[in-house]
Amino acid sequence: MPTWLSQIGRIRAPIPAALYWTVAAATFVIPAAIWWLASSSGYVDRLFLPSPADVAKQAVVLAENGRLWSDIGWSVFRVFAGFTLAAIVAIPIGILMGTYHIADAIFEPFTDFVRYMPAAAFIPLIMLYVGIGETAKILMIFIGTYFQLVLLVAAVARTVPIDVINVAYTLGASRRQVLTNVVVPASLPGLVENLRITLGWAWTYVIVAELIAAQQGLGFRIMEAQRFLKTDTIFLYIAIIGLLGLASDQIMRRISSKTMPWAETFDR
Amino acid sequence: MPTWLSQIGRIRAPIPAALYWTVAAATFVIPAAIWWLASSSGYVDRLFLPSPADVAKQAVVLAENGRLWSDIGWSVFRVFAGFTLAAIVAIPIGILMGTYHIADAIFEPFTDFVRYMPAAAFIPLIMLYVGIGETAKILMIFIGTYFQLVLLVAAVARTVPIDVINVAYTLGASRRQVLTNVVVPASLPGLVENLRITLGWAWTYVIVAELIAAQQGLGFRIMEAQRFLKTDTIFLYIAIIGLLGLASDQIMRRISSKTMPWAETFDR
Amino acid sequence: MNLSARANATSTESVAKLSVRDISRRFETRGKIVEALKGVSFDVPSGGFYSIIGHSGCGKSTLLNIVAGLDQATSGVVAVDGVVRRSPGPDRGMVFQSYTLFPWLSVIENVAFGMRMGGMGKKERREAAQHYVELVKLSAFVDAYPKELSGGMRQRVALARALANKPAVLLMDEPFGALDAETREQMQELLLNVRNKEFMTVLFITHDIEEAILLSETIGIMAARPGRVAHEFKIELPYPRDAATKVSDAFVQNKRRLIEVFKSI
Amino acid sequence: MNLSARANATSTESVAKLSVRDISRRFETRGKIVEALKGVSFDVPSGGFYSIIGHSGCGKSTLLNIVAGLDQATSGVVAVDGVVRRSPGPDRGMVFQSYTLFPWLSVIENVAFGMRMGGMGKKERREAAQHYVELVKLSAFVDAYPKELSGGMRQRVALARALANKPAVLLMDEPFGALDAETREQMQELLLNVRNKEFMTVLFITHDIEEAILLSETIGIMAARPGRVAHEFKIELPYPRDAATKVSDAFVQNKRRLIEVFKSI
Amino acid sequence: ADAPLQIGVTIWPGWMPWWIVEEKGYFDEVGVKANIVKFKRHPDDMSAFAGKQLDATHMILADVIIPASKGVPGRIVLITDESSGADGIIAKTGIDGIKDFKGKRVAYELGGVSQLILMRALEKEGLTLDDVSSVNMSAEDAGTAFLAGAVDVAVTWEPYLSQASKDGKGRVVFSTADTPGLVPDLLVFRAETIEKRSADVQKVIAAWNKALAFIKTNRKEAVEIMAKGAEISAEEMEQNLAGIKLYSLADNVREFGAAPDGPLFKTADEQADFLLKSKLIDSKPDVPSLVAPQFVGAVTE
Ligand SMILES: Nc1ncnc2c1ncn2[C@@H]1O[C@H](COP(=O)(O)OP(=O)(O)OP(=O)(O)O)[C@@H](O)[C@H]1O
Ligand SMILES: Nc1ncnc2c1ncn2[C@@H]1O[C@H](COP(=O)(O)OP(=O)(O)OP(=O)(O)O)[C@@H](O)[C@H]1O
Ligand SMILES: [Mg+2]
Ligand SMILES: [Mg+2]
Repeated sequence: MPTWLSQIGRIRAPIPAALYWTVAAATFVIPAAIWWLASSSGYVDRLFLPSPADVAKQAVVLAENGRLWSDIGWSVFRVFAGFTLAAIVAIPIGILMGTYHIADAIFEPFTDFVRYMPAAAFIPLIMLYVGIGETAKILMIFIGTYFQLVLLVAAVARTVPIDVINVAYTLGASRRQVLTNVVVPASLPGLVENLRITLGWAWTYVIVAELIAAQQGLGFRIMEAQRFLKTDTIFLYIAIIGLLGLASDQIMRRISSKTMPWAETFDR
Repeated sequence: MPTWLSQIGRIRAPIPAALYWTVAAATFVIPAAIWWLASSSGYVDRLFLPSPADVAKQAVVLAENGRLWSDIGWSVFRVFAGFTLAAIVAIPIGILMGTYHIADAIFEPFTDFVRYMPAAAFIPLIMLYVGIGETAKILMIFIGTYFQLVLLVAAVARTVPIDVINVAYTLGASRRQVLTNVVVPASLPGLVENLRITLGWAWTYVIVAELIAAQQGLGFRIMEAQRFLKTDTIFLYIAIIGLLGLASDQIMRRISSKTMPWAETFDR
Repeated sequence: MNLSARANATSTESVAKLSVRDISRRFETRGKIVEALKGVSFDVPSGGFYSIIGHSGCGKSTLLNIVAGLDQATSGVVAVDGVVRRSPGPDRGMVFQSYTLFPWLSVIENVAFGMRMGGMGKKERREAAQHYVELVKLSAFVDAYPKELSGGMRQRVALARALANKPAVLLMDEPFGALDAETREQMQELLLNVRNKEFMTVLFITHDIEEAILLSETIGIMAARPGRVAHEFKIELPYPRDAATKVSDAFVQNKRRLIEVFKSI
Repeated sequence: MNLSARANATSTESVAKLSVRDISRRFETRGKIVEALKGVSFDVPSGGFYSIIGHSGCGKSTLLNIVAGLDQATSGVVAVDGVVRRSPGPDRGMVFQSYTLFPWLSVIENVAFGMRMGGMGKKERREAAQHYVELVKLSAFVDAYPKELSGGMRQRVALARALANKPAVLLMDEPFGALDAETREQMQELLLNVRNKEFMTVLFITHDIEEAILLSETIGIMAARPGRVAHEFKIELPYPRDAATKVSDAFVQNKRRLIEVFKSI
Repeated sequence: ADAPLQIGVTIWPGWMPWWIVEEKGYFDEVGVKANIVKFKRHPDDMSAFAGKQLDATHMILADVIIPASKGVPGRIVLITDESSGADGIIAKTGIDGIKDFKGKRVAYELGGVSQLILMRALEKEGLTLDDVSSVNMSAEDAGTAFLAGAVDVAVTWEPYLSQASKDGKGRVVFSTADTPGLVPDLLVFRAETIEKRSADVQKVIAAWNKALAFIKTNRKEAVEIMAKGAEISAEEMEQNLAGIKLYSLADNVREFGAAPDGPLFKTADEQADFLLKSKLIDSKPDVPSLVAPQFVGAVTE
């Protein structure tokens, strides 16, 4: 029995990278194959499930006329801007919430109130106050992301062991220094993981954001395609969103394992 | 200087419950006062910012004709069902993902791919396969919640210290027992916290879910009100969603601090 | 697993309870290589008591982890009753250097954990656990959670938990490090008693030379860089032993010899 | 904070470096009350070395935490130079019972942490830290992360980190618990030396009676339920002391007397 | 000195000529600064309009009347087109006519054009909304739901109508082709824009006319431009256009008539009554004040 086989059933045991990626690839290939079979067998209505060939053809068309690239560019820009903004605001506030009880009192209940509200319901107010330009779209993504992210950051900051904080005090760290030199680095691995997860949330808001007078973008194009029953375009764009997300996920994982060699995680 | 005052600036130091709730209440009262001033001063268009009185009047009307209660009932049911389903599926899978590298390979990359996709884009497929009944709405909330929750659960399961797992092994726990008797209870506080956070996420999908042929529900009523520019109803219903969320948040917090006396957290 | 086991076990004529065969362990982190163990071999007969002493960082904990099946050797094998063991099991109970209690279980539940895993009934295991909690003098804290205990108390709970599980081989990594002299003596006697009654085989790490002599049949002296057993030292003292043994002439002689050997390494 | 300090400090005529005044600490968890400390008072003069010994769970760590300002006494005060201290600060450095290193910092960065907080420049503090890393014999591991160290190595890093910060009062909770005899002796000598040079005042918890005698001027013997200082024991041995002191007649006499007193409690 | 006029538009074949205006630069040609701002969901452009973010947007009559009762001042300046088969009711094979709708699940958008069309259809057979089982969905979702077999009847638009017929899933039993004048699509400006920048409004209409003229003279290229804008093929665009009747200036003049007696006023008045009766508005606005007929008149001169 090869050793990697015995590793599979072991808790926390790493498996060979080759095996990992083979299995991971299979989880994409198998659904793709089922898709291909289902659409080519005619068992499922083409209208709901276009064939891979149709989607590929559509991809070529849109790539050639350049629309694909501009849509990707705009959506990536909006998501990135909204998400970055949310992170910039949520990280300090979340860390304060997880560290000071008074900050918790100030932010937590109100956040808990607002975060349940459907972001789309804010569209009219957003249009009223910031108009219908790019700011509005970025703000939409910000709203959709911030309230969730801030709670996750607070949850991470709360898990920093009190012992580590205490040690820093006895070494002369001021409260401010404990915050910046202990709570922040100790939260970092959890923080990066949660940023990674929340980036996905930000992307799911691209459609809502592009409801607001978008002239282009992945979400806009999906809605337009829906209007005209262009299922192949819809599938193409959804897949592109997935792939963009997958890529950003992998990049964030790489960065986090490279920059935090001290963290105890199992690597890929 | 009263001791509670000196506690405020201390990291992780609890503040008196009375102070906590006073501050928390202020974070609601102050925006409410600003709202009242803004709407009564006429500085902001009534169409976008109805006065508290208007909203209250609308609340009375809808409460009396019973529509408010049926809307709340339906939406709570849908969110609760979709969320519970998501939790039931996500918790075991997430724990496996955080525990076995092979489960990570099977679920993580594919989840990372799907979770970026806008849930609303799945509406046509949902209608094709499950129709337009309650199942469709519940499934929508499930899709919106599951992919995020499963990653959070996996992240929590990954933080269970390897030492604790190892101890269990040397005490004769089988791999299965380690999973159920060590990984699960050790993950529990983090799990409950993340369920609490994701419940909010589930609520934000109520509008999307009720796009699918709803005849009633909070999300439905918001959209209807938007169609007829009934801003007071929109405000009322958004506030109700927020209050429902706030209440469920507090309940979950209570449950978690009551059932897990061993966890190291700062209490309210 | 059994196949290769036989082959590997041939070198031990009369099968030892625990055989450690040519264990090496190399850590590679960020390009740097630490040779934590190199070619460590020894046997502990059934019912034997083998202690390991050695300087801080020489590889003792690493070795114990490998024996427990919690870490994988770069090369070499560990066998119990001649059967190669690569993964952890209840046959090798362990008390860790940093007492790792289950924070969500009370003292008595921590002690009863192994029995619960073994499928023992609730009442039965509570009674059995109660017994061990008393042995480690924590009766007043049966229902306390780990976060409410002092360092020494936690260490004793960990000890009770390992003993209560009655492992064939007991692995202990400085189990008495955080205890005061008196409690330590009590625990040493407890260990001697339990081992006698249950006929456990013990592999024990300590920094306390007197403790090693009092408890062991054989002491393995480890040297560092790379970690290896540099010398084996037999203690010629009859069992049963107790605290009084420590003032016997034979004990003092053994101590003097051991210190000499230790220093020479 | 200064106001009440004066009032409280009046009882100490010649102001002690560290005064502990009538400290009580009660834990309430799930209805149960544990009286961990009750009316603990003692003084440590400037440059003094005060050790606390006592059975496991008698309240030593709780006391040290209160002195450090990390836990709040139910009643009573702690004063440094006659000024009441309620929160932690660099004047009271601490080595914890469970060595808590910063996992994201390498050994040298851990040791240099206090200096970094104090605003010392990068090059300067690295040099100073290097010195302490050498003193605890970890030069080969300057850039290792805590997870790559053995238990004893971590404890030494924690020691170096506290020493490097040159606190006026050094609080140590069983700092040498995980060390082998030889390393322990080296660390004891290191501590004696550093204290001499830097004129630190030390409050020290240990389980090792010999260690207490070797290092201390005064030993407070704590009794449990409720935790209190039952007896203070002066060690009449001249400084400077070193490992050789342990074989002197005076040492042996002190030890015999101390053990007697300890047993009588 | 004036900011560009912001003209909101949702995706509707009758409003596609704006794509030609953009492509051909007609705004520049007539000398007005204006932008076409695309919205996906109809309520969103109305919100933007009400929030003063847009100077103009496209609406149906109900959209003008409902906000008017709330004090949002919109003025109809132009009828762009009329749905003439582009909106319709599609029923499953086996449902032969409107009278068979009784008790069936019918998907339509509450309060939208769909409801209007459905009510008009039911009226013809002496039925009301209470006779059917209502399923609330946007026109697209209704179409999708029908194609997915989730509902028996759907009020939807092109290309869902022809797609369903083509697939043999059902047939169009009623459409706007049966109700001339029922659903005029309108270009509506904010009252203050009309007041302050009436010359610019006039130029916008002129640009629109240029587009219409271009469609007439260069139909093939025009359709291609519009198809490209909508990301569909020229054939599909043609199919979409088949369901609407673009209103020429002459058509507009006829509909506006001699205010306040023109056919448009009459239709608007009827709809206001209908909305009031359906309790969708609380009070009936002054209909003639919602129309700004001067622009249509001016162009003909
Ligand atoms: N958070 C807590 N909640 C409840 N009881 C506590 C808590 N912390 C400590 N105690 C109790 O206080 C007493 C003293 O604990 P402490 O840790 O000070 O003992 P110690 O003298 O340091 O013991 P050791 O030598 O074993 O480390 C113990 O009985 C312990 O159970
Ligand atoms: N995860 C790791 N990565 C790299 N090096 C490691 C790791 N774990 C242990 N080491 C190294 O292996 C050597 C042996 O460590 P080990 O913990 O076995 O020592 P030990 O004998 O138990 O020491 P102590 O008595 O101080 O507990 C040390 O030099 C340590 O730095
Ligand atoms: Mg060790
Ligand atoms: Mg202690």
